[in-house]
Amino acid sequence: MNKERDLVQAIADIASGSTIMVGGFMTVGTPEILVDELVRQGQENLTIVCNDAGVPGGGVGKLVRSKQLSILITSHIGLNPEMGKAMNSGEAQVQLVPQGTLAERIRCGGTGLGGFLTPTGVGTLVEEGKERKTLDGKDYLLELSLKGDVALIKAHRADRAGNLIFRMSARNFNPLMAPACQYVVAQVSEIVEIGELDPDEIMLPGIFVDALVLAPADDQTRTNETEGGAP
Amino acid sequence: MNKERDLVQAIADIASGSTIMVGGFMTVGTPEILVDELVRQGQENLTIVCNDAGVPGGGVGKLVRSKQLSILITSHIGLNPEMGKAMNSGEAQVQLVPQGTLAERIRCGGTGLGGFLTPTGVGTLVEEGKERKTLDGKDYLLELSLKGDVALIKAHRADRAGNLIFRMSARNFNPLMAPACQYVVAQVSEIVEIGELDPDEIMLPGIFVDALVLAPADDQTRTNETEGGAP
Amino acid sequence: MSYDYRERIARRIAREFQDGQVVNLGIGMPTMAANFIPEGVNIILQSENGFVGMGPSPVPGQEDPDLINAGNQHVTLKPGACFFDSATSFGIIRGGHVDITVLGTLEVDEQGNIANYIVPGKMVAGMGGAMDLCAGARKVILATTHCDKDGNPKIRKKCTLPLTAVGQADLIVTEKAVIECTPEGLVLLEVAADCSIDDVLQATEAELMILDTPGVFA
Amino acid sequence: MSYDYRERIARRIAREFQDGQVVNLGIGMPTMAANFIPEGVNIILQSENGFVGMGPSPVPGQEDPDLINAGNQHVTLKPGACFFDSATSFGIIRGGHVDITVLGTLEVDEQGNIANYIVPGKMVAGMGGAMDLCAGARKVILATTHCDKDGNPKIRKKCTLPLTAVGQADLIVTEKAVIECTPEGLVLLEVAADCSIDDVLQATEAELMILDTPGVFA
Repeated sequence: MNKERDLVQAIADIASGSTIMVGGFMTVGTPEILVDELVRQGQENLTIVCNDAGVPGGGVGKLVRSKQLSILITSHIGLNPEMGKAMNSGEAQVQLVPQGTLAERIRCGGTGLGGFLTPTGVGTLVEEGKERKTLDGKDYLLELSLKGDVALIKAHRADRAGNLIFRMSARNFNPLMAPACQYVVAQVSEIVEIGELDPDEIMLPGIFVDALVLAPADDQTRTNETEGGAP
Repeated sequence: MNKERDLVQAIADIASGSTIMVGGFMTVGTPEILVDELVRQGQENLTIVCNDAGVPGGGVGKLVRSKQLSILITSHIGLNPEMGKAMNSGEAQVQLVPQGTLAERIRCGGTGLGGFLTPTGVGTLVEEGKERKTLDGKDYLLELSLKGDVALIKAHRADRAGNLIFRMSARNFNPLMAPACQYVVAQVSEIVEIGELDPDEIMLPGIFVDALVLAPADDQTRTNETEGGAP
Repeated sequence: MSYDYRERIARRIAREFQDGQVVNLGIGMPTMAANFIPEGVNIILQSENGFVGMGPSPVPGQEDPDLINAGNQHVTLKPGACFFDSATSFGIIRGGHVDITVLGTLEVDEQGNIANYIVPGKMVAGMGGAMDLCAGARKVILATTHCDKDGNPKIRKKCTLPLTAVGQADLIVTEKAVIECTPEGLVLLEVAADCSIDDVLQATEAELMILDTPGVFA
Repeated sequence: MSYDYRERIARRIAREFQDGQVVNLGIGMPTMAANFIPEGVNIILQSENGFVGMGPSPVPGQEDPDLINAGNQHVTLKPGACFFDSATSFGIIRGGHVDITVLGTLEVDEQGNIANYIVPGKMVAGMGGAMDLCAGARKVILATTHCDKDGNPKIRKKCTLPLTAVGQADLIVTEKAVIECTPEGLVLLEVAADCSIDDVLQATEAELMILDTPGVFA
C-alpha cells in the first residue's frame, strides 16, 4: 500500500460545488500547498469549513481572495478583513458557529452521531432555530453533525498507509475533519515506510486518509505572521 | 508538583456508596492493584461503571465476589457467571448499555455535553424510555451523559504531574473515564519527572489525574486468562 | 455441526472481502474467515477494544498482556496497526468506516432484523459492541448455521427474540445457502453443492425469493 | 486608558489565581495577568487551540511555526505541557476542567449576562471560543475598562448587545472596582485606591449592592 500521490492529481479529484473542510487555526496546521493548488486549479462555488477565515492571502484566506469560496462555516473571521468585505458585499456567506460546537459537530459527522446537547450558546443568537433541552436543571442546545465531501489536512509525519502524527498546536481540527469527509488529502512533511511509526503514537489511523502529498518542510512556513485578534 | 500517592491513602478517599468508573476491557487495562485495595478496605454499596464484569475473581469481578458491587453499568457480563448469579438472585443490579453508547456517554460526562444522538439501539429494548429523533430519514436515540465520583484507571507511563501514556489495547476506556469523574486514581508502571514525556505523545493531560499509584510491572499481569465469549 | 460446515461458511464469507477493506470479525466462525482470505486481497482488521491492523495469534509464550482482541484472545499486530480509545473505536464503527462486520446470530428475518444477543430466561451476556456494529458497519454479514441445534429455522419470517438491530442484515451465509437481504425481502443467491433448493426452502421459515438460478458454493 | 490602568486590572486579576488551577486567558489585559501571578502560585495555562502548559513568549528568532496561542501569538511550553485536538480542547473547557477564564467584554449586566463578541452594524469578527469558555469555565472573570471609550457605562442593568452567554459572569475587574456577580445581583467588593464609592456608582448603570465596606485595591 502506498497512498502517496501527486499534488495535482490529488486536488484534481475535487469538484466545483464541494464542501471542503480545511484544517488549521489561524493558518497553523493549514495545508497551504494543497490550498495553493486548489487556487491554481480554480474549482468554484466551494463551501469551506474551517476554524477561521485565515489571514488575507493566507490559509483559507487564499480562497476568499480568489473568490472560490461561496460559503464559510467558521467560528471567527476577525483576522481576515477581506472575508468581512466579501460577506458584506454579498459575494460570500458566513455561518458563525462557536468554536467548541464546530469541533464537536465535525466529530459527530465523522463518528456516526446525529448531534449532541451542549450548554454553549443557550440564550444567544446561536440558539435561533434550535431545540433546547433541560436536563437536571441545566439548559442545552441540540446541535447537529456536520460532514464534508473533502478534507484537506496537514500532518507532520505519515507512513505510506496514511497513518498520521501531528505536531504541537498544528493538530487542532485536522484529526477531526478526516473522518467527517469522503475524500481526505493530507499534506505531510515526511513519509516513512509502513511499520516505522509506533502504533501507540499514531494520532489518526490511515483508514481515514486517501492521499498523501509530500511537501518539503521549507514550503510549510506560515504564510502570514499577522498577530492579534481573538479567534 | 508530585501526584504520586500511597496506595492505601489513595483508595481511602473513596466513600461507600460512590459511583466508580473502572477502566479495562476483559481485565486488560484494569488497575488490579487499585481494585485489590478497594476490596481490602471494603467500601460498600458501590455503583461500578466498566465495559464488562471482568472474570470470576478478576478485574471488577473481584468486587462482585466481595459483594461490594451493588449496581453495574456495563455492556457485557458474559465472561463472569458470578455476576449473572448475583443479578438473578437480586444481590446486584445490572444496567446493560451498548459498548459504543457506554463509551460515548462517559465521554459526554467528561466534556460537558448533556447527551448525543446515536443510531445504535433504535427499535430494540435499548430504546425503552428514550426519545427518538429522525434526521435526514435516519433514526437516532437520544442518550444522556454519564458521570462518576471516582475513576480507577491504569496507564503505562506517567510524569509526576499526572500526564499519562497508555499502552496497546490497555488504553480502551481509561482516558475517557478520568474527565468524567471528580477523583481520579491512576495505577502506573513507571513515573518519570515532569518534562520527560514528549508533549505530543501524552494521551491524557495530567489535569485530569489526582493521584498516581506506582505498581511494579510484575504485579500487572492479567489475573485470569479465561478466553472466549463475545464482549 | 461438523468442523467442515464451519469452515465452509468461513471460506465463503472470506470471498466477500475486497482488497483494502476494513473488517470487524466476531468470535467463532467470523474469526475463522480470516484464514481463508483470497490471495492478493489484504484487509485491515478492526478490533473494537481499540485498534486496527490486527494480526494472527501469537506464538505460544509470546503473548503481550496488553494486546487482546474483542473476543479476549491474545493477538499480534500487522505493520501499520494503530491504537485508540473506545470512543474513537466506536466512532470508527458508527461512522461507517468499517466496511464489513461479520457476526454470528440467533435469528434473522425477512426485514433484515437481527437478534443475536439475548435469550429471555437464560443467563444474560449483554450486547457488548454488537448493536453498534450492526448499526454502523456498511455491510453486515451473518455467519450462522441454517438451523439451531434442535433443528428449528434461524431464518425467520419475523424474529421472536429481542432485536440487536432493525433492518441491518445484508448477507446471510450458512452451510446450506447464501442469502441476500434486500428491501423487498430475502433473495437466495447460492446453494451449497451438497444441498438442493428444496433443502434450503424446507429449512427456512422466511420466504426466499429466487430471481436467477442460484449459484453453487462449497 | 493608560497602561497603568491596564496593569492595575491585570495585577488584581492575578490575585484570583490559586496554586494548581487551570486558567484560560483571553488576549490583551487577560494575557497580561500572567505577568503578575503571586510568588508560590503556579497555574496551568490552557490554550483553546489545543494544549495545556503554555509558557511565555519565545526569545525572538526562537519561534516555532507550529506553536501559537489562541491569540495567534508565538508562545513557548512549560515542562509538563501536552497537546490535543480541538474537540478535546473544548471538552476540557465545557466539561468544567478550566477553573478560571479571563475575558474582555463589551457589556455585562445585573444578571451576569455577558456580551463580548459582536456589535451589530460593525464588522463581524465571530465568537471564536468565547461562548464555550463562558458556558464551560468554572469561574468567568471579566477584565474590562469601567466605561467604553465614549464614557458610556459597560456594566449595565441589561445588556443591549447580543449575548455571548446568559448569567455566566462571576467577577468583574475594572480600573475602578472589583464587582462580584451573584444570583441576587452585583456586589461591590473593592474600590480602587484613587476612586470613591460614588465614582464607581456614577460610572455604573447597573445597581451595585454594598454588603460590607468595600476593600481597596491599587
